[in-house]
Amino acid sequence: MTVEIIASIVKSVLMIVIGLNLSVFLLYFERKGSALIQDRVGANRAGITGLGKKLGLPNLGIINTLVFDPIKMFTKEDFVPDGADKFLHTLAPFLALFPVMITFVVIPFGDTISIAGHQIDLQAANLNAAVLYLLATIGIGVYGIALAGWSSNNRWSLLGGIRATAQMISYELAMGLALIAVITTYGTLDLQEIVRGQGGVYFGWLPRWGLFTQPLAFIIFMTAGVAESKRVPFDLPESESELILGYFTEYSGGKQAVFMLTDFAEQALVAMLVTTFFLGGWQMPWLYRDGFHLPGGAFIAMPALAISIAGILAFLIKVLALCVFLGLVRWTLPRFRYDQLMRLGWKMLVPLGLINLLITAFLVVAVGSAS
Amino acid sequence: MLTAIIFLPLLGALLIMMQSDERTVWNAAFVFSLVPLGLSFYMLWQFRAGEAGYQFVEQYPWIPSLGISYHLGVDGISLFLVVLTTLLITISLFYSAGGDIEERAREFCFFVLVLETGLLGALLAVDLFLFYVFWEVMLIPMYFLIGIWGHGERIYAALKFVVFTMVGSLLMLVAILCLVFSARQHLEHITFDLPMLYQVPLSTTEARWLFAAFALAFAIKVPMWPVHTWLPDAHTNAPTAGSVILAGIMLKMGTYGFLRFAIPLFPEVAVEAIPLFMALAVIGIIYGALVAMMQPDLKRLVAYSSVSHLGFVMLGIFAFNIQGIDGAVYQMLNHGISTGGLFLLVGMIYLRRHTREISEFGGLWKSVPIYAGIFMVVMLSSIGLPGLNGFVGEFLIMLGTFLRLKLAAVFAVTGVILGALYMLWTYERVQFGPITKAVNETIADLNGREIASMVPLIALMLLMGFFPRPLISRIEPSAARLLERVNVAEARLDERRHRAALAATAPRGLDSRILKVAAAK
Amino acid sequence: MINFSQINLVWLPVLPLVVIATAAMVVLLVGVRVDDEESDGLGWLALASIVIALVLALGIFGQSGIAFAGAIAIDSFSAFFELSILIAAALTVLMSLDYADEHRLPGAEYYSLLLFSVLGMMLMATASDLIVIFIGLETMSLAVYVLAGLLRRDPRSSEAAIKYFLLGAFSTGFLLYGIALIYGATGTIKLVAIHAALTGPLLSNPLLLLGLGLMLIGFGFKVAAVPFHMWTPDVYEGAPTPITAFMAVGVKIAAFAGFLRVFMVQLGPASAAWTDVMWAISALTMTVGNMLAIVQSNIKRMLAYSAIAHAGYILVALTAGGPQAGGAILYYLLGYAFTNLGAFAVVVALERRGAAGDQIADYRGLATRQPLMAAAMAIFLLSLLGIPPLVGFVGKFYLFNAAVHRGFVGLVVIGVLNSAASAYYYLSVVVAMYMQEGGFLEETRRSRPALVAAIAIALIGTVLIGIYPEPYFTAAGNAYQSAMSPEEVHAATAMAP
Amino acid sequence: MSSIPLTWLLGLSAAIFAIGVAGMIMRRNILVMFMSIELMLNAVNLAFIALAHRLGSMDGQVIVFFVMTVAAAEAAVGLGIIISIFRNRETVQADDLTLLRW
Amino acid sequence: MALWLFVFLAVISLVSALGVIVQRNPVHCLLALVLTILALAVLFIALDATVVGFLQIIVYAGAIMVLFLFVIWLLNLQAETGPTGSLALKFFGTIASAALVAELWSFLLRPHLKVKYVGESASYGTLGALSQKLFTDYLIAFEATSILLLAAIVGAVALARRAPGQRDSRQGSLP
Repeated sequence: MTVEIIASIVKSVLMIVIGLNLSVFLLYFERKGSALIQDRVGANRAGITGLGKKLGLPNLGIINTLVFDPIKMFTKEDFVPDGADKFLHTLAPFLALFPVMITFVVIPFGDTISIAGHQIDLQAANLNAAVLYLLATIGIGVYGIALAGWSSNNRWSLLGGIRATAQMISYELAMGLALIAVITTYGTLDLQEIVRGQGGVYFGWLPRWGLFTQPLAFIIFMTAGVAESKRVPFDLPESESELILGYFTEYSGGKQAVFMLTDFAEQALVAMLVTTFFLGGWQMPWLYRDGFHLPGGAFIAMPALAISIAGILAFLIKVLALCVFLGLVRWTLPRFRYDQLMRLGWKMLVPLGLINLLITAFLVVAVGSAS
Repeated sequence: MLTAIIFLPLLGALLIMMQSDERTVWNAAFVFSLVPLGLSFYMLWQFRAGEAGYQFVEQYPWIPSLGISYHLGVDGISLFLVVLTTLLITISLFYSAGGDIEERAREFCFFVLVLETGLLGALLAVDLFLFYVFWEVMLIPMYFLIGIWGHGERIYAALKFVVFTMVGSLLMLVAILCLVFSARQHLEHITFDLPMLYQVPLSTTEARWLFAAFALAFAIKVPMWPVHTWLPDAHTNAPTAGSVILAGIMLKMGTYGFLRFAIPLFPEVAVEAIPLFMALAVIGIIYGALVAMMQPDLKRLVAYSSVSHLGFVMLGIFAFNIQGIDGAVYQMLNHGISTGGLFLLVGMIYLRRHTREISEFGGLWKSVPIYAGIFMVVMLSSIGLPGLNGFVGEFLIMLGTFLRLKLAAVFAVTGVILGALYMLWTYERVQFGPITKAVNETIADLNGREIASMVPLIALMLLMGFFPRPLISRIEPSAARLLERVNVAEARLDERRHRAALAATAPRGLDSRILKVAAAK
Repeated sequence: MINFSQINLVWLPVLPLVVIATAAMVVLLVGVRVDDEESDGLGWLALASIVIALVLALGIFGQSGIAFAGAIAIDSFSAFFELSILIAAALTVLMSLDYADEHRLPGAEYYSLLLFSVLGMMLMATASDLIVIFIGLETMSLAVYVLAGLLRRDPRSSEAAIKYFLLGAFSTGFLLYGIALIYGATGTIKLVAIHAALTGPLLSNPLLLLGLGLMLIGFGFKVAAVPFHMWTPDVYEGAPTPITAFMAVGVKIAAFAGFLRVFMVQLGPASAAWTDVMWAISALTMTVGNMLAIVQSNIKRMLAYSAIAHAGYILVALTAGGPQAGGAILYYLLGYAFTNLGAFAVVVALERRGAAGDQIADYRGLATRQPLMAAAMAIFLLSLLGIPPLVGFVGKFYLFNAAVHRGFVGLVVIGVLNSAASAYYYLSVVVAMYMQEGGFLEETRRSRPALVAAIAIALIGTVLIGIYPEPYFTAAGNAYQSAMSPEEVHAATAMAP
Repeated sequence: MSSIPLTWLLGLSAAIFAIGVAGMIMRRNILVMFMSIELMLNAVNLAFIALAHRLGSMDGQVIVFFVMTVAAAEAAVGLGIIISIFRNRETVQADDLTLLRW
Repeated sequence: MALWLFVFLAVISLVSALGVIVQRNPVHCLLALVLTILALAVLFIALDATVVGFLQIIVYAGAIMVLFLFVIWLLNLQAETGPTGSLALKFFGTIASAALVAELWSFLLRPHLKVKYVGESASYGTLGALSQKLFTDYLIAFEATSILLLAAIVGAVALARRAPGQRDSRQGSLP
């Protein structure tokens, strides 16, 4: 009993740390990656007092982004505009961050391992209704942003808040539809089960990832996920040219930092979810419980612990790759117009999701579920 | 045949609604009222005099699930009322065509004919439900007649009339339902048929309540004092034809209801209630007469005289002997004819002068002699001059009342005297003396149509005054049969009273002592 | 996996529902391409579907059984109510055809919502499980809330909608809480199972009693029983007139269908618990409805209070209970549909855009200007007043008869006195039409055959069903019996004549 | 779970229900009135869940599912009506809605 | 469920429910309502109604309440400055609800409150069990609900759509 409690605390902390670290990575990528894409230097301080340069390190700007920026943010004046709803204004950023953070705990980052006779699931909280939990937390996530926009007593903020809320609600629907198709396919709400269901191969070589089982759902989910995290091309709530900074225009200092953290955490979350649902989670292609079964019949045996670690690594790699991919998307696509965004959501993704669901349901009845 | 009598006017009414020419409308209406008149005379002729039961019976199932049937029949009590109805309606239509009703003639004829259907149906129905239907049906056309073609406060009067009558009749409906419910328990099947319901034994309390409800409905219609207040308003403001029908026929519905329903259904209670009803009737007679005397308005006067006259009828009914009931039925007819005539006459003069104030007239004898002559005859009939119809009825009633309750008869005689008094006084003020108002000199005398409307009435007054026998002989068997029921009930009641008296005189203490002993054991 | 054989799919009985649902969607789809001003075609489409459903509903008569795992009752009771509802709907559509054009109502939404609410009503009539009744009620109510507010330029309309909505939703809360507690007490929401469970100690279970009380409040709101009637006049006055008619008739019929099936049929064994309360509600409803109707000057408000009073008359029979009362209520509702819709159709006919013409004073002199219209109105009002041989009288007669036979004479006396009092306000309209001059002159307008047809049908129904009530009454009685379980039918027939 | 008596749960539900009723009666802002109605519905849901748990039947939960759906539909319609009335009258105070005698 | 959890949730839900009806600012009312809903959702989950509990959050908190929020914004509702409702009404409301709650409690808290136990299957409260019920016993209700939703959508659109030619009283409040 105690072991399990300790294990789950450890797992939760681990998961949140992973999430935060990913956010930090994303922050860095936001700076440096964008510079790379836009063919500029970007953050260019290698270290304090040029120490890094002296040592011959490249100008990666790590110190700027990871040390100075946070220091700057958290030491700035915490400003609450006149006429704002002080309580909500303060509450809003945390209301935004909290749901995202607690979502991390249901994501499985590895298969079950046994340590000292205890079966430990590499998933902080093994909920049998995890998908619902997910949708619930995403749904709650709206409030932080909405209230931030409203409580700032600023027209642009409110507009940003309204935009964000409408957008999130709209795309939640598409996301939910995609997820329903997925859970219909795997016949479970348990994320660990869904990941397990993605083990094995089609045609002897193609991993049975959700990407291949549910391609349409993947596209929808991916799109909706980006929209949910309010990133370009769906960043209308905070589009600088129109709304200054949207719902967090009136935030400064630590609270703004929290909002930014939320943004990146959301992105990380999307990456993790896509990984879990469509990229096989911790599944490595052709890796089974006893080792690799490569297409063509080759077999490489591996110890159980190595397989577990390989799983965790596979998960992290996939997530990172997705994060990079999302960053690429963010820096290469232009922004939508608001009506285009709505049209895409309601007239493309939702019907598509429904069609997908219909096909899935039909196939499940005809063929049987995937797991 | 009864069906034809009832529904021909309705058919006529519907046909009339499709006509637009005013002349055609009047003619058609007259014809459609004439046909039932003829049929009712045929019925009168075919009626077997000595029999007490229903004749010309028609019975078809209507709502069998509740034991309701379309059951018609006519007996001695309703026979002449039917004839009276058809006659008065014909006369009213005939008279109204002569200029009394100038606008919306089509609707007028429609409502009069519908009213006729309602009246005849109520008289001929033997099924309680059917009776109730017709009873309510006659309400609405009357309402329209007063409301549309009336004068003065016609809307108020019409509404008062409807609400008063409806309260009574709806309570009667409840009573009917209760009665039927008891019948269902007793007869083990549900029925609204009157002869069947006669057989239902009721507990005393039950019967008292039900009788009260029936009696209230009919008393309002009669109208008995003190629920008469709608009547002067309705009469005064109604058009002439409306008043004629209202006074001539509709009021009879109340007394008819007593004879047909309230009394035979609950004879014991009726007998118990004799003092009450006699008292009310006497009060009505005297009150009506006194108030009539005070009226400055001719029509209101006639209206209050109706209260008084109907009091006589009620007196006769509650005498519960053959003379009384014969007299009551006879007096119903008389009142229909004479009061109908009076209203017609008042209407005629109103048409000429547009006023009914007695003080506006005086010395009409000189300018309109025919009018005055006819007025005299009708008035004398109303007073009850020997040789005219009124006398026969009043005499029989007095006789009956005297046999039942001498005190009531004494007071009622006062009423007769008062009646003669105010009528003659009125006549004097209106017809005799010098002409005080110049307009009265130039008014025209009755025209042919008006005389023609009065002739049948006068003829009837004389006929009924001199030859009451043929009528009485047809009324009597049915009245006798009614009395049988009442007598049986009376006997039963006496016996019970006797026993109760015995029990009361027995030593009270004994019972309690016995009880105590029993308890001690 | 799901075993479909458990569901007991029987399609024929729900076919009318399916037809209406399909029609609603078709109207919606077609309506997208039609201008608001030319919505006649949609109306005819709706009417056609209603007629088809009507014919199909006739086929349910005489059947008996339960489908969809006890959620749907297939019996004459459902059929009779469906019939009444569909008749009401058909007449409503007929009187809407011109009205919708003239008031530029959005045709597609109007007719599809009308059909949706009809669907909800029919669902209430056929439901045999509390949750389906609830969903039917909500489908009906939501659609009607919107319909009430559909005159978007008229502030009165949206005001009516919001008042109706708030109080309707409020009452839904009570109804649901009642359902919850009854569920707790009996462990089921299937009416038949509840009926079977109502024995012995359960009858005094506080959960059950409280649940009954709360459900009574919920239904009381829907049938506009006093003291839950406050919304009625406002809503009736503000809503588009055909919708007012539909509310006064359709909603009431459906609500009574649910009320009846739940309280009289299935909770009959617990009747001791609610009879007294119902007695009081019924007496109050009649009295307050009639008294307040007297002081109204707006004809729609007057008819609203009259509708409250009529609910009171029906509650008299509901209080009494028993098979006779059941049949009487069914018959009464059928007749009421014709009469009241007819009256409202006349109101529609005389109303001008901008709501002029809905004052009683506007009816002055109508008899000379439009004699037929006035005559029709007079007949409808007289029927509402309860003058024989019109259906209003016969219906009241049946109701009171049933109540007297169960010994509720006091209540019936209150009823008839109220009935007499109602003469005052019904006749005041007649007075205006026939005995007064003036009023406002209608602008000349194109002839409106559909509206006239609606009035004519209502007139025929009012007169015909009144003069020869036997077949309808028998059918109503049988329909009510069919909703009871066999042993109860047996008991009832043993008691009946 | 058996540690919590059913009556406590029902009591809680009743209390929330009553708060909803009170809000409906006392508040004059249509939107807040509507929220009070939502409170009532939530109380009902709680009652259903508690009873279903005690009864060990799933029916109560299914009903809650339906209630939520209906609440959603009701919200859509209700808010639509509120918008439409605001458009006409620029108010959401029930006391201001006096065109029809309340 | 542990006692402390129940007490905790009960207190939260009651306090926030009271918040709904005493707050002056509609947004604060709304947040209080959301809090109530969340507390109840947790309570549901603790009562083995996992799916329904989550649905409560997703549907109620995540969708319906956001819709409310939207409308509050759309109408630009500010905190009520004047008195919220008349004193008499408040008095009456308090009395009425106190009476209601007292009555409900007196009924519900009776010791002999009997509820029979039907029997809990292993899958109690899961999505599978719920769906099983939904598509067998409650099929017709389920279908009817879909129509109800359609009707609600049509209705909401019909109302919120501007009438032809009707102009909004305030211009351009939305992006």
